[in-house]
Amino acid sequence: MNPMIPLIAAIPLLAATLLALVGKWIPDAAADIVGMVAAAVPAVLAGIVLTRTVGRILSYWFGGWRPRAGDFPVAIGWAVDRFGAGFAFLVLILLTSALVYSWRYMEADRYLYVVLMLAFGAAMAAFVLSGDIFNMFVFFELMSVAAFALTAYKVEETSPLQGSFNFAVVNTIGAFLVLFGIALLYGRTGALNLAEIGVRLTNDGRHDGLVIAAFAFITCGFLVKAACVPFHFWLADAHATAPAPVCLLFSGVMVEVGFFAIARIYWTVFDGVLGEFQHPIRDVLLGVGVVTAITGAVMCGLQRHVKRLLAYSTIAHAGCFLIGLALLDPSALGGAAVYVIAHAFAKGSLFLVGGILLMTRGGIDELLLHGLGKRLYVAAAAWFIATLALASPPFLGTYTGHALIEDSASKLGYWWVPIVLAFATIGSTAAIFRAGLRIFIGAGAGDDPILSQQPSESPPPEEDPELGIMSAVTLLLAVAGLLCGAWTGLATRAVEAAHTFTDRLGYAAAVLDHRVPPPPAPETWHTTTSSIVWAVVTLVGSLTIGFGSVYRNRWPESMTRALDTAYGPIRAIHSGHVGDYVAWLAFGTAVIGGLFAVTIR
Amino acid sequence: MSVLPYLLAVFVFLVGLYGIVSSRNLIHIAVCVSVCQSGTYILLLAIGYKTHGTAPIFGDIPSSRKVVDPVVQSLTLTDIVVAVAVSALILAFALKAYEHEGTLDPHEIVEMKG
Amino acid sequence: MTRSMRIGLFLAGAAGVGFLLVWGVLDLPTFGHYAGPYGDIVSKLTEPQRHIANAVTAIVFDYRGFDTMGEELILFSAASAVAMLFRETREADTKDIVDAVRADAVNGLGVLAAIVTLLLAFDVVAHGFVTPGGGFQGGVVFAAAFVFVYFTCEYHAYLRLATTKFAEPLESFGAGSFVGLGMIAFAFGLAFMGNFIDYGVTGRIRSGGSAALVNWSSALAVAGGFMVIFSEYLKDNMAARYGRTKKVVQ
Amino acid sequence: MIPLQSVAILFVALGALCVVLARDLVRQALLLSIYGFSLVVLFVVFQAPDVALSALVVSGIAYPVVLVGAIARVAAIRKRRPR
Repeated sequence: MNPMIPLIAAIPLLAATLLALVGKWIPDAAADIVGMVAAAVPAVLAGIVLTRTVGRILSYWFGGWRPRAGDFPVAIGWAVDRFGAGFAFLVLILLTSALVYSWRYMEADRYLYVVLMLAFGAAMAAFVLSGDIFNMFVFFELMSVAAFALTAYKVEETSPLQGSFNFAVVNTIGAFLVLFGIALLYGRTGALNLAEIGVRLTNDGRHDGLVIAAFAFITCGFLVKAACVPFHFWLADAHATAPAPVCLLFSGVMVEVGFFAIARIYWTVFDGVLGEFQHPIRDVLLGVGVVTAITGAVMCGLQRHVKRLLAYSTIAHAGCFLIGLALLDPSALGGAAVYVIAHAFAKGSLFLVGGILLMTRGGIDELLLHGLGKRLYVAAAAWFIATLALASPPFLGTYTGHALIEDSASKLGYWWVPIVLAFATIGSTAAIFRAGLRIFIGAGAGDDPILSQQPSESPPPEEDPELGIMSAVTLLLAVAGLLCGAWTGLATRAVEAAHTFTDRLGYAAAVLDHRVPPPPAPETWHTTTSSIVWAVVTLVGSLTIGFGSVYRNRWPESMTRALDTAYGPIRAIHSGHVGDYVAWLAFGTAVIGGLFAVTIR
Repeated sequence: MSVLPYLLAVFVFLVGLYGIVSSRNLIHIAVCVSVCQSGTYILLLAIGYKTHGTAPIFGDIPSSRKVVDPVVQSLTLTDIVVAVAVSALILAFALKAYEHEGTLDPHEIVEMKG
Repeated sequence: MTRSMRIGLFLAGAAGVGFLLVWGVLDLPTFGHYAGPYGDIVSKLTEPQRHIANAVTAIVFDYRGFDTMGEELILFSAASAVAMLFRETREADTKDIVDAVRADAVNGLGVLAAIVTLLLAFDVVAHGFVTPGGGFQGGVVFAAAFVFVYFTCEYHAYLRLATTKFAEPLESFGAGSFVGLGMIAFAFGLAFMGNFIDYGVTGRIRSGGSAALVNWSSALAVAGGFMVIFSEYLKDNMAARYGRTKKVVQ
Repeated sequence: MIPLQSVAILFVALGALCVVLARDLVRQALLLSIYGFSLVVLFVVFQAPDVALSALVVSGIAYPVVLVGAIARVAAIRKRRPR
């Protein structure tokens, strides 16, 4: 057993508690340094572990309770595969970047901010490495509690406490749904280890109400975290309230943790017993993904609050991730994984630019910032590079992810998937491009009647901010996001890893019988013509529509009015009322669960 | 009759949800969240119960005695701590919202929509 | 959305969720007929393997001790977050507030009650492996002893005893030592949270090996965490009542 | 199922309903404690003394202090704010 595995989570957690112990008496700079080290060291460990997971699953048993081959696991075990280690690596890299960026960004009680960030990052890393369903739940809650707290960090400046409150209530209820699912599974199988539950469910073979309800509740509970329609409402509120470096983690990895959880639990637990119902499950999840992608893209175009705009863009991309996952195909899943990586870097960079705007210009409203970003050259460069990365241009940014998902979809007969991906990408990227043109170039009109007005955060702009480190991190992330797509080796490795990830029997053999599963066949990258065509379409579409919408004042008045009327209902649904959100949560769970109930017989 | 404890868990959970949806007060919502959560305790403990089983403490009973499942009890203990922590946090948000907006009505604290 | 629309939407959803839940629970083993192996296996193991009489605490602090570590960290994060949210009201703001119960009998009883409660807390923690109880329950009772002082004596006396200067480090130390104990096992060449102390005799206070240390550190973390939460709420309350909060909108 | 369990179940169900339907905060705080104690009884008859003890300290100490603190705070601010 490799002691590096638990240290990935233990180091940041220990550092968080120590920092809380001495934080009052040490200077802020020391707290920052401790935080960065405590995030960077486990990042390196996760990287090392990642290199050791080639075609293998490393298990780790806490307290030394390693069961003998074939015995019942009585304690908590982690099972680290490529995806898990890679995801933990991504989380810790982003955590380190966020903490480096915060060096100059955060003010009061900095040590508490660092403490909560470390707990947040460590919880996500632990969550993706865990192989025990209740252990996953515990770290899911730790991640949520730290996230709730972080949204409210700048409590004096961001008066909309709405964001934190709605976030906390909706996500807590999502966690209850997961817990109900866990309880049902425990009642049937009497086990908590994912592999053991999977084996027992498959041997039992019943796919009755219990299994369907458990699957529905666990899926819907995690879809709340993954911000899928109709569970997505909290996300925009939380992002608009949270500090920029926290948003980086929210959009970059926290939302994706929800998808990771669904994928992990589906392929270790339900794949056996529900395997023959792949078709209905695929169709239901695809439906949710499509609705999410379209809603996110449409709502994104209506925002002028930059962080809220980026949040809706995350929802649009979340829909695309769900489509990649829903195809239930290793190649599409690998595509979703590289897509997540490229998106995390690019979107993170955009949020960090938002933070720079808040700090130097004292505002986050696109229209109010019109032309005010002209002299922020590095930030502007980062913004446009990241926009390009999200537009999925050929062989850059999110392209490889898109291509893998699209190819696998057309192989499975879902010819319309590329259209949805293109719509979501164009809709969201056009809005980001539009905001960039307005803020950094000063293009177009300073008014747009369609965009919804939000109370803007208005911290006093700092007189002489030192932007060096902040700009460097921002630019670095943007470039990383763009280059991800150029590295096709990453995509092929992700597909190989996805083969291991989706191999239920291999996982069970590795965890319960300590056998090494056969390594997946090596993959090669095939560029298809259609993927390049679609990449050009999304790129050109994003840029044209983004450019066009800057000049909305030159559009015919009747068209603007018609658009405004058409957007009325969807705007009204996003009401900001926590009761509405919970009502939608119940309704969405009923619809998704009901569809599973009707189709899985 | 023998499914009554399970149905109780479902009932408590749904009642709590109803309270959240229909509420006009943030503190009331925080309390309803904790009611919702108690539904999960009940379900867990009901699953692990054994007729005529005793508590899983072997101090003065022979280890061959039939005992109820200790695992669900430990899960519930964890769940309870989580519930208190989350409730304290949600209440703190509610208080802060009150301080800023001067109201506890979820309808009136809405500043962002659309 | 109007309130009635919201409730209508919810009732439609709740009907579906309720149907799913009932459909699911009806397929569970009948109440009273727990079937799964996990609990039975662990019940048989705790005494021979770990010399712990109380199977629940054995699971909480040993077999699934790692979950409990996560749980203490949740409490730790929540307490830090509450402290962060109420940071506008500092202890200085409530320094010269006099909020006292002026009755000797009540004061005396309060102190007595506080002492008894403290002893009870230690008892609950110490006997966690033998009787129901353990770090969590004892920790809350420990924090409650301090609240007694507030209710029966004076706010200031409470503040002096349960000052955040004491409670916050206690909490962080507890949560930290939990993680630390996990790592100490590495020094003995064991796995994270492995047991490195002999198990003692079943039924005695000192049984359970290093799970006993874990029990105590969780008691510290819980006591500290709840003291922080209680203090912050009371402090904030005092400041609001006696007009020292700076920020009141409108 | 023994009769005691049925009674406890009935109490918990009624308690949950009362807590949720009470719109007055003080009344709700009181009802929450009573509901908490009904849960304690239920856990005892489910043979879960550890959980019952936790529920006892939580509903007897933690929730009341936090909740009453919150309600008192709201009342204090409301009193000071001219309306």
